[in-house]
Amino acid sequence: MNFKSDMKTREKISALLLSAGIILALLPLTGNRSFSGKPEKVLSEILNAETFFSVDQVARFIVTEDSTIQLIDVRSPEAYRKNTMPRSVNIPYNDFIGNDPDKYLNNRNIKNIFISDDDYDSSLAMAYSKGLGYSNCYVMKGGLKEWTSTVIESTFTGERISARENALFETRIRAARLFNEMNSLPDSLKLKFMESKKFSAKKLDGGCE
Amino acid sequence: MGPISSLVIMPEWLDLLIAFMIGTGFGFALEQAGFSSSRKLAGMFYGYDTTVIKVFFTAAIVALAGSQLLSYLGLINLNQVFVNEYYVTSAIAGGIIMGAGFIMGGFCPGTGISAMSIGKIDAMVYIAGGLTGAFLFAETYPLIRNIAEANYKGPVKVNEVFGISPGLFTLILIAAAAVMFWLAEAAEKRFARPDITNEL
Amino acid sequence: MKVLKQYWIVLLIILATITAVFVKGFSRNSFRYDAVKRAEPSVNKANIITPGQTARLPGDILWIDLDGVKNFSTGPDEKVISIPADSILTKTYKKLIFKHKGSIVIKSADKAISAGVWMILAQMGIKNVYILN
Amino acid sequence: MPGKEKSQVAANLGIQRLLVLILLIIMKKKYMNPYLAGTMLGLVLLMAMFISGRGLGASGGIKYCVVSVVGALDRSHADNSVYYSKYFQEGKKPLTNWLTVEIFGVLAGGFISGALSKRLRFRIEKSPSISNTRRLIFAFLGGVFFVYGAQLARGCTSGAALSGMAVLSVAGFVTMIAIFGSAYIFAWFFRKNWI
Repeated sequence: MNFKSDMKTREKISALLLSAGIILALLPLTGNRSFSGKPEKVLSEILNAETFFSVDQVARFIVTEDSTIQLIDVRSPEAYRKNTMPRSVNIPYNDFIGNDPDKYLNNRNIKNIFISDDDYDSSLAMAYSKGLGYSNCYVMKGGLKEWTSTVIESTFTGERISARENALFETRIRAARLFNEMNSLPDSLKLKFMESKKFSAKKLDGGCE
Repeated sequence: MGPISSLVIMPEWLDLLIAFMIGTGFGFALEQAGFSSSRKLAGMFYGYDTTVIKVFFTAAIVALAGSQLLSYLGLINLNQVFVNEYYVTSAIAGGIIMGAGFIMGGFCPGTGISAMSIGKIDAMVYIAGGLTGAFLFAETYPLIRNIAEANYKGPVKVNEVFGISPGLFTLILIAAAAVMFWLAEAAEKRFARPDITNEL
Repeated sequence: MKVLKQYWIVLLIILATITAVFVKGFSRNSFRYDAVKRAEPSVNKANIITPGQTARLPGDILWIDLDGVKNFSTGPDEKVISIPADSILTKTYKKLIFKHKGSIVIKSADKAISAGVWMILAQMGIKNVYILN
Repeated sequence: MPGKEKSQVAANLGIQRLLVLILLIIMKKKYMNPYLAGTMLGLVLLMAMFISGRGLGASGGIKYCVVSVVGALDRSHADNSVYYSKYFQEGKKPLTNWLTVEIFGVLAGGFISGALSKRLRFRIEKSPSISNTRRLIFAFLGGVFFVYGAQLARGCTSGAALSGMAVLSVAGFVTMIAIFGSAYIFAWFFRKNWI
């Protein structure tokens, strides 16, 4: 047993760890994350036109039952219960910011489309997610207001209908039917549906379990 | 940012290869520290050899401070690192049973495995006992299930309990450890047993 | 000198750590704040103001029009600048924004643009940024 | 090209010298300096956190070995038991679990270290005042107790205490205090075994 060399190492390691501890104590650590990446790059990703889907695109996703899409409604639960987009989940904006979004966004193969009344909360949620590194996040442009005026109350006003327009209207009408079916459900059934769509935190692997 | 496993979906073989490599590092460090010797480990409880406390606390603090620093630099997301779940009753009861096992056997599972690998027969018997213990637990699980699942508090962090920043708690822990290291070396001198330590 | 010789490795590690922390902490060109905390004003909608409320904002107001048109209806002595949203982080404008003491009010006809820019500025550590409704 | 060969020989010699130096550092003392070894262990733990987002573990691997043996011997018993069945759900294989593979790594790492430091030898380590049988009986009992307790506390000294402390988990600190506290108390009863 070499006491002397042990003691020297102890002094060194104590000095090292204590200084590291002082640095850490001075840092504003909260255990939460900050944004990552270069600000310019994140900004250009947020403003990119490809980040925004039109209501017609979303209507098509709903009608074709596209399984690579997840609609995230960031409005309040009350508003969500009143008007529920088919195949959407409800994460109110304040819950979304308060929790680690990883449990909602961790599937990289799925496009997450945020929806709010207008573009405000949905864009904030999208910008927040992109800043934290989840590039698979999008916004439904115009929000539910645009959805209601374009898809639900869609009427054709014109002389002749082209094949292309016909397909568009077909999609709109089918999406509107799905939306109305969804929202004419009795409240109890709807609540049940909402419960089934609730996210549960993803369990992390670890420990000795 | 890290942990890497949350960024990319790793194929199973790579995940297991990493597990093997990390295990190798773990076993190497344990053996080099002298944890393959049961009398060295037990020495901690009689004061003649305090390697356990030195290695254990240095390791915990290095990993703790390192992970905090990496998280500040944006290299690791600590929300994605597993935090042990706190079941009050079972943590205390299990800890007490483990303490008894520690002083009887002279190893803990990790050190037992690394001692086994260099041919310590007592360690092999210890691990055989460990396998029996795991089997007994599995068979008696229905009986003690209530104890095992009592008082669940979730993955709580210490700094949240005290309401201070993780960095400050780390500093307090480091200061406590530095004092402990100093005391440990004083104890080694006071309770020195050259007859034992020279054999190890 | 003797201390330096004995402790060189300790000093080296500490120095490297401090350098890394400083580079991260003082770089204007990176995010380093707690994302949840900086996003807080948007949770209780404290970051949206109506034209009538602007008088209550602290300090001078820097008006930024993200659409590139000067159509703010404000007093004559306020600074109104027009910056397209995608060039708000170019060197000159970034300097202007960081140097400004007081409040910053951004405005765009497109709510998606003002929301995105607000989130970026807030996360970069600029306080008192508001969106004009 | 004699010049090139010469430099190659010199480079080879340099590498050899470096390897010998590393070996000498490892084998210089009987055991590594505890603080250095602790730092090494801490860095391994940090690597595990950084790469896989989890801590180290040992008792978990032992449990998975038992579970897979029971599953191989009596599958219907495993499927009917509350405890075993969760390890066979969704086609999971306990033997290719992270923790199981990790403890085989521990075996390999310990062996490499023992070989480098010339500690490979079959022997029973004990206090001279007790018999081999007594040592082995207590070792066996110790194993039974320790792993039983580790299953209850969901982790052993490495899985719960060490890894738990590194992530500031309350469970880690409580388990650590319970283990060392109880070991200090029981130490008095078993002092004959060690000193």
